[in-house]
Amino acid sequence: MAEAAIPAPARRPVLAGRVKAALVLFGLFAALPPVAAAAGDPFLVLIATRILAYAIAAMALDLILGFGAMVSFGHAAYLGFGAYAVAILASFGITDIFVQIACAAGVSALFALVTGAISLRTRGVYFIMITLAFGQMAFFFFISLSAYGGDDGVGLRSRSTLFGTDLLENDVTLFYVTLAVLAALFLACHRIVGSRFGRVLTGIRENPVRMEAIGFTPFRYQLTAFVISGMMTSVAGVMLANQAEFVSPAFMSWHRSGELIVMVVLGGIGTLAGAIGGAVAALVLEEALGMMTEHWPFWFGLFLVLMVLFSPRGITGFVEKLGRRRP
Amino acid sequence: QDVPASAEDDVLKIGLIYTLSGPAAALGEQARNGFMLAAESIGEIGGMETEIVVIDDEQRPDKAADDARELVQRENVDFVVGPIFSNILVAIHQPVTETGTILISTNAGTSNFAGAECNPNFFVTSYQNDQNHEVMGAYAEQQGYQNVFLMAPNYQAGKDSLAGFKHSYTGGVAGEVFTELGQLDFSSELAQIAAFQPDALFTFMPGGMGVNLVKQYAQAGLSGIPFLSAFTVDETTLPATQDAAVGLLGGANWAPDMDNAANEAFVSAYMEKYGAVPGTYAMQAYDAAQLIDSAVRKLGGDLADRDALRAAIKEADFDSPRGDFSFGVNNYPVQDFYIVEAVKRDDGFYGTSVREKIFDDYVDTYADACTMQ
Amino acid sequence: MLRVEGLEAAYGESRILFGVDLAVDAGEVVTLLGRNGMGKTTTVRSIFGMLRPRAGRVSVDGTDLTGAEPHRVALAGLGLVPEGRQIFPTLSVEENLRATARPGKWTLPRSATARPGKWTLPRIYGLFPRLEERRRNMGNQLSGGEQQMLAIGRALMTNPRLVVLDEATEGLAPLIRADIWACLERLKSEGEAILVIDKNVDALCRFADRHVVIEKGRVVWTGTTPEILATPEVKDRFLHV
Amino acid sequence: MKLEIAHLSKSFGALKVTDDVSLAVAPGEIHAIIGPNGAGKTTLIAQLSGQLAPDAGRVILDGQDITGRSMAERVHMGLARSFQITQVLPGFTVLENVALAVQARRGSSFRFFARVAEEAALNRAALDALAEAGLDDRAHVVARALSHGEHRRLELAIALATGPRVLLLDEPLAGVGGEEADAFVARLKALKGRLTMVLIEHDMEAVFALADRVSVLVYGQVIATGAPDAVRSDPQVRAAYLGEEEESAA
Amino acid sequence: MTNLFVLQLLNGLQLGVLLFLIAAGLTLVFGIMDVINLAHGVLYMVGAYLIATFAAATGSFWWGLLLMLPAAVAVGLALEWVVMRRLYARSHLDQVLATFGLVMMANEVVKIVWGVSPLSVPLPGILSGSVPLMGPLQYPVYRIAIIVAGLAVALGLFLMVNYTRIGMLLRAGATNRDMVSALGVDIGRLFAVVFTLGAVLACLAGALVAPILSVDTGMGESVLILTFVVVVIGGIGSIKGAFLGAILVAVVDTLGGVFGPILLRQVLDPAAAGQAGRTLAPMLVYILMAVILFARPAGLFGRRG
Ligand SMILES: Nc1ncnc2c1ncn2[C@@H]1O[C@H](COP(=O)(O)OP(=O)(O)OP(=O)(O)O)[C@@H](O)[C@H]1O
Ligand SMILES: Nc1ncnc2c1ncn2[C@@H]1O[C@H](COP(=O)(O)OP(=O)(O)OP(=O)(O)O)[C@@H](O)[C@H]1O
Ligand SMILES: [Mg+2]
Ligand SMILES: [Mg+2]
Repeated sequence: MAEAAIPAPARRPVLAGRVKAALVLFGLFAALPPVAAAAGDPFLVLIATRILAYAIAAMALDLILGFGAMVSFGHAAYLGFGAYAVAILASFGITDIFVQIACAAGVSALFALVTGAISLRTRGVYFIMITLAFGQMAFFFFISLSAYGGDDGVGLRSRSTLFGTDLLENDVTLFYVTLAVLAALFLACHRIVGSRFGRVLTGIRENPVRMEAIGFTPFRYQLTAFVISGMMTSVAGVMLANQAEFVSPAFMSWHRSGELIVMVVLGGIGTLAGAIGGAVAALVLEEALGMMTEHWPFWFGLFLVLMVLFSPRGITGFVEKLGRRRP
Repeated sequence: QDVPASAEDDVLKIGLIYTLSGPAAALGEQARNGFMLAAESIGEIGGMETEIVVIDDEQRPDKAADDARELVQRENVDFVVGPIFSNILVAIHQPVTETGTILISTNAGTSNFAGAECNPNFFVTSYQNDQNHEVMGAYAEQQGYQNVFLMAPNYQAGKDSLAGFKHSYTGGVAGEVFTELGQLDFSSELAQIAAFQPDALFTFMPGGMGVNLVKQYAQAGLSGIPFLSAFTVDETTLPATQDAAVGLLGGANWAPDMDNAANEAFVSAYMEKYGAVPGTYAMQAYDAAQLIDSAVRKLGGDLADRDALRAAIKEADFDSPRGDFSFGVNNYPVQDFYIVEAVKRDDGFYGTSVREKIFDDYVDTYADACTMQ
Repeated sequence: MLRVEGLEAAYGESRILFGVDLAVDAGEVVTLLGRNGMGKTTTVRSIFGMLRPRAGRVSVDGTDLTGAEPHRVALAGLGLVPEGRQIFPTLSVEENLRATARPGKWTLPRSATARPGKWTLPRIYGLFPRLEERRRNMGNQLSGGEQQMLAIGRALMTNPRLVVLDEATEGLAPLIRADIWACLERLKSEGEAILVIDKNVDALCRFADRHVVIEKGRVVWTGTTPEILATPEVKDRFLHV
Repeated sequence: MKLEIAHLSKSFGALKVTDDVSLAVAPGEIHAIIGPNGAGKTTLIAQLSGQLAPDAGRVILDGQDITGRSMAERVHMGLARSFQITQVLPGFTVLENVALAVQARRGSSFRFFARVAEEAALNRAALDALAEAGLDDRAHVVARALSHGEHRRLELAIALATGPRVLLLDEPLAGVGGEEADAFVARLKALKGRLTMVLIEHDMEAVFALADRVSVLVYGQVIATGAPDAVRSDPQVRAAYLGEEEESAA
Repeated sequence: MTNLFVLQLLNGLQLGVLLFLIAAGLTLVFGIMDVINLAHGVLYMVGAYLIATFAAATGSFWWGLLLMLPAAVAVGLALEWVVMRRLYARSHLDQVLATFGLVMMANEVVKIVWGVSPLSVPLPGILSGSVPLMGPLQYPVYRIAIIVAGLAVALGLFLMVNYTRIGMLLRAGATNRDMVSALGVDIGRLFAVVFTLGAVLACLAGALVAPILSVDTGMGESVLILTFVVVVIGGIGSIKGAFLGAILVAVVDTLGGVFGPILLRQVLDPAAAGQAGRTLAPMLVYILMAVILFARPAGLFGRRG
């Protein structure tokens, strides 16, 4: 027993380090509302809520992109499913957030199951493009939904209800609920990645032929992961709709899918905490640069280029390098 | 709760939300320039120290909703001015108006806010979206066309435009085509026009789409078929289409060559500052600044009394370059509409020119549904 | 012509070579021997600039090529048959042979006595008829052995003065393997220099001039063929054959 | 387990790579397949393992027709293979590579919560398999960093760790150095009788030391099958494959 | 109806050739060098802006075109030198991230340099008319010129990639740079040359469409996705595939938009058909791609793996 459970010496601390990084991040976030209030800028909380929602989506994408090498370029569709679940159900008077999440996740699971099954026939760039195709189909479908504003989208009359109360109308409550969702999903993803299932998924990323030859059918595992990721992303959509109090197909455009990929890669693929960090970094930078200069896209672009050139594993790589240098 | 915090201090804070990047950035820039021009020439708007925050909505409704909330909740602006696009308006309307902040749209004027959902905190200095299309419909009717080909991008404003046209046009429809939003090559649609040989084409193609359509229309040898449009041939697209557009007709509430003192002052100041002919986007934003100025001056800078503020705005006591201007019950303008024609001006620039007045003091068709007093 | 002095190399933080010295003179056949994982391939990669050495010197005909880009090393007259074949999978057999083919600017010293030492497509096909049969197959549609033949052919088509073969006979049928040995002997007789890594030490001993044995990244024994045959301990201790 | 091949055929375009091959491998037997490069040996293995679908013919495992079964299903029935061109998970450690193979046959892999790295049973079995391949001291090295010979040994360890009853070995000894090669031959010898094995190998010493029977495949056809000595002295085989050198090749 | 069909077919061909012209550079860089370059659309845009500038300065389309070419070479070389060469050995996703950054930078620079108003380029005089087809139908000469130019480029590329050593080396280098280098080829220089060629082709495509489309800051983005669709449908790395993919996408787009609703009307009532047609029209290209990839997971002419 003792000799069998030899821990992998090189990797263990790193993994644990990433969990720690995520915890630190969550802690910082949790401290934000009082700090913002003290600084006289309570609006920060609402911005931070949006960042958290994207962090959920980026992390969910990282689950398949980083660990399963499935680069989905249509993931914004699930954001849209989540957002529209809120808007459409609300128009029927169903405002309970749990019902909305359940519906969003259900629809997303179905969509992911069908499109995933088709997409998984392909690999690499073909996979990227076929997921884009399905994402675009969903996008155009919602554009044609004139009852919900079509291209223009619809505003929400009010936010979702939590246990029958309108607690979420309070920005701070919404923020903490979103943070709690993020933390819970992070934990779930973290366990999945370290589980038997996660190992199989990563193995398929590394070499599908080998995996098949030892008795795994890659398709099943990949599809399962794809569905899980889609469902999680739709939760981000639910939170986002509540934050924006507005829903439109713009949530589902390919630009958005691309931005999610950018967040994941920027954070360092295959590191859940990295994806969260990537989302935070990208959005904070966008906000900050936007405040400083009209030409912020230039500086943001420059940042991305420099990041790729000088820190191959994204922010995670950068932070870990710093950590190593200072023992 | 109803009164924003900054209403008490003596800085007048205005937030502008326009599309300043992407393919439609030219429209937003005109509007911003128009507003800034007025702000500069007035100096202190309403006699108060003025602070203007400019925001680029990137033509993304979700982002605009966020930005609008940020303007009212964080920046505590007294007025939000903008946007260009209807879908952006839909997105920012609630976050702005629900806090009691005044929203002045200088371009988008959707039907819902003109009718049942009209709002005391919401004013429009442009038009109700359908009106320019109705002008063209009336013109087509007047010309006795029997067979008009209709074309618009496949989104809400596009569908509204064709509905607006048909509102005042009773003749036949040769074909009705919805193109993809952002489409640049119209060869396929032009082929259909060529095949149907209609009496006229009516289209709504704002921004870059319009530029391409106009150029390709001439190249496809279709110049013989009258080209009626709204928001397609105007000062934002003419620099690109140039001669290809000359002679094409559009519906508008104003043209830069209108003959009145306010207009002359506006156009010459704009051309001097920005080296280009202003379009309606600039004119309407320019008016928004004048409107704010007139209302705030009336109140002597005291913005705390919202009812008084709304009433002062509604009086619309300023000289618009377009001449007659007043607000209807729904806070949408009551104004004249014209057929305008693209011309090469004497100064070498391209611009539109008034050809004929179609409607006088025209009230939009949704105003009846508005119960606001 | 090839001289390697004090070569040290590492992958990231793990050091693999600790000062390897090695020389191959024109027309000479030298073997590099050692067990799995001792650093043979690493040595080859360092020579070819595919891995930047940490220390030491690689020179060809006195020109310092330490850490030079691989193509400069190749242009100096070295041809590589890499470990694991590394065929271009998206090229056909013939394209694999032609893509990097080069006439070779040098004349082989003894070419007057032997046949003119120029490798051409027909000559390669003469050596490996199997390749001619498969000339339109894509690289990844070849059997393992065919890929190996192709890798050898590809290197010869660059008409090098020194061929480096890293386990070039792995997976080849005995008959073909014998052909390869015969071919190497012929190359040697044409004045070609050869550096060869292979586990068939006995076969190598029939025509190699000198042997270098490395263990854990260090040269632990060098000597001529008669010497290695006379000291069986070498094989026992370092090669375990 | 008994493995039968009946009238198997496979073509790539005009090329007949497997030409009506029929073979029966008796339970517990080591059956070597030798033949020139490109004769179709690897392709045959690919069809047996389910990686390639044959054009015609059947593959029968213990009386059960498995021709249409997927690769994974066959593994679960006890059929494992090693690859001629190494297929490992480069980013995994050596131990993880093998532990995955163990996991494949032990319990469901649709477990999302428990940490697999802490499953002692998996790691123990994996370490055992590594020890047999002489790689236990490299257990925590990332597979990418292995030398070629070590890669080859890992390839074997993975195949063994799936716990097969029929093992298809495609040139297991290629690239493996002297001592380890000997050890490996000894290990296969020890397994003899318990496992059915199909062995493809160009190392004749190993073939003749291990095989109960040898089949010779040339241009997709079996030209001879029989006891090693008989095959070895068959003039047709010598001409097509062995050449005269075989005796002295080590 | 037949008139329309013929015109639409011509339009499809023209659009297809144009798409191919843009996709050609992308196929080279992406399909053969295996580098995902999202900035390809930017290059297309830059080509259009360059010709707009030069044509305005010289007053002639042809001078503009002539001056645009060396400028495009410079842009391509600079981009390769500063950024791209550091990305060849990196993963696709790193390339996506970096070139995404480049797109943002470039769009902003274009905005700063040329402003946000669309620019226009006059049609060259001798190509400005239209030729009569049948009946009242006419077809613009310039579009015919584009078809001819596109076909020439297609042929040239096809020959280069499939029948020259450069093509072989590129394909070899894409899968194993080290090995090509170790066999004595300066792969760095080769890639630089080819990347530049791809960049010039993209610029050329942009320059050629400038007279019929407006030159604006969004043009690169809108074309990028469509170009990727073309390349993927055709099968990555296949010039032949890119060509057929381009024609296919274009024809489906032009014909489907017009005849789709007509066909739908056979099975649905007119209102529903109109609605369905409007919903489906923008999806057509994506549906086409999904169907093709479903049937042939590596595109029409792609090689698996
Ligand atoms: N890419 C790499 N990263 C890290 N370590 C490596 C890498 N490649 C090889 N090594 C290590 O370097 C050492 C020497 O490897 P090398 O390939 O030179 O051995 P070799 O003598 O050629 O062995 P073989 O006979 O098995 O081919 C080995 O311990 C191996 O694990
Ligand atoms: N996908 C394919 N398409 C076309 N031909 C192929 C394909 N795969 C293999 N071949 C050809 O089929 C023949 C048999 O290949 P196979 O790999 O089975 O040979 P092998 O007997 O294992 O040879 P070796 O001993 O060299 O490994 C070879 O000539 C090869 O070129
Ligand atoms: Mg080696
Ligand atoms: Mg084989």
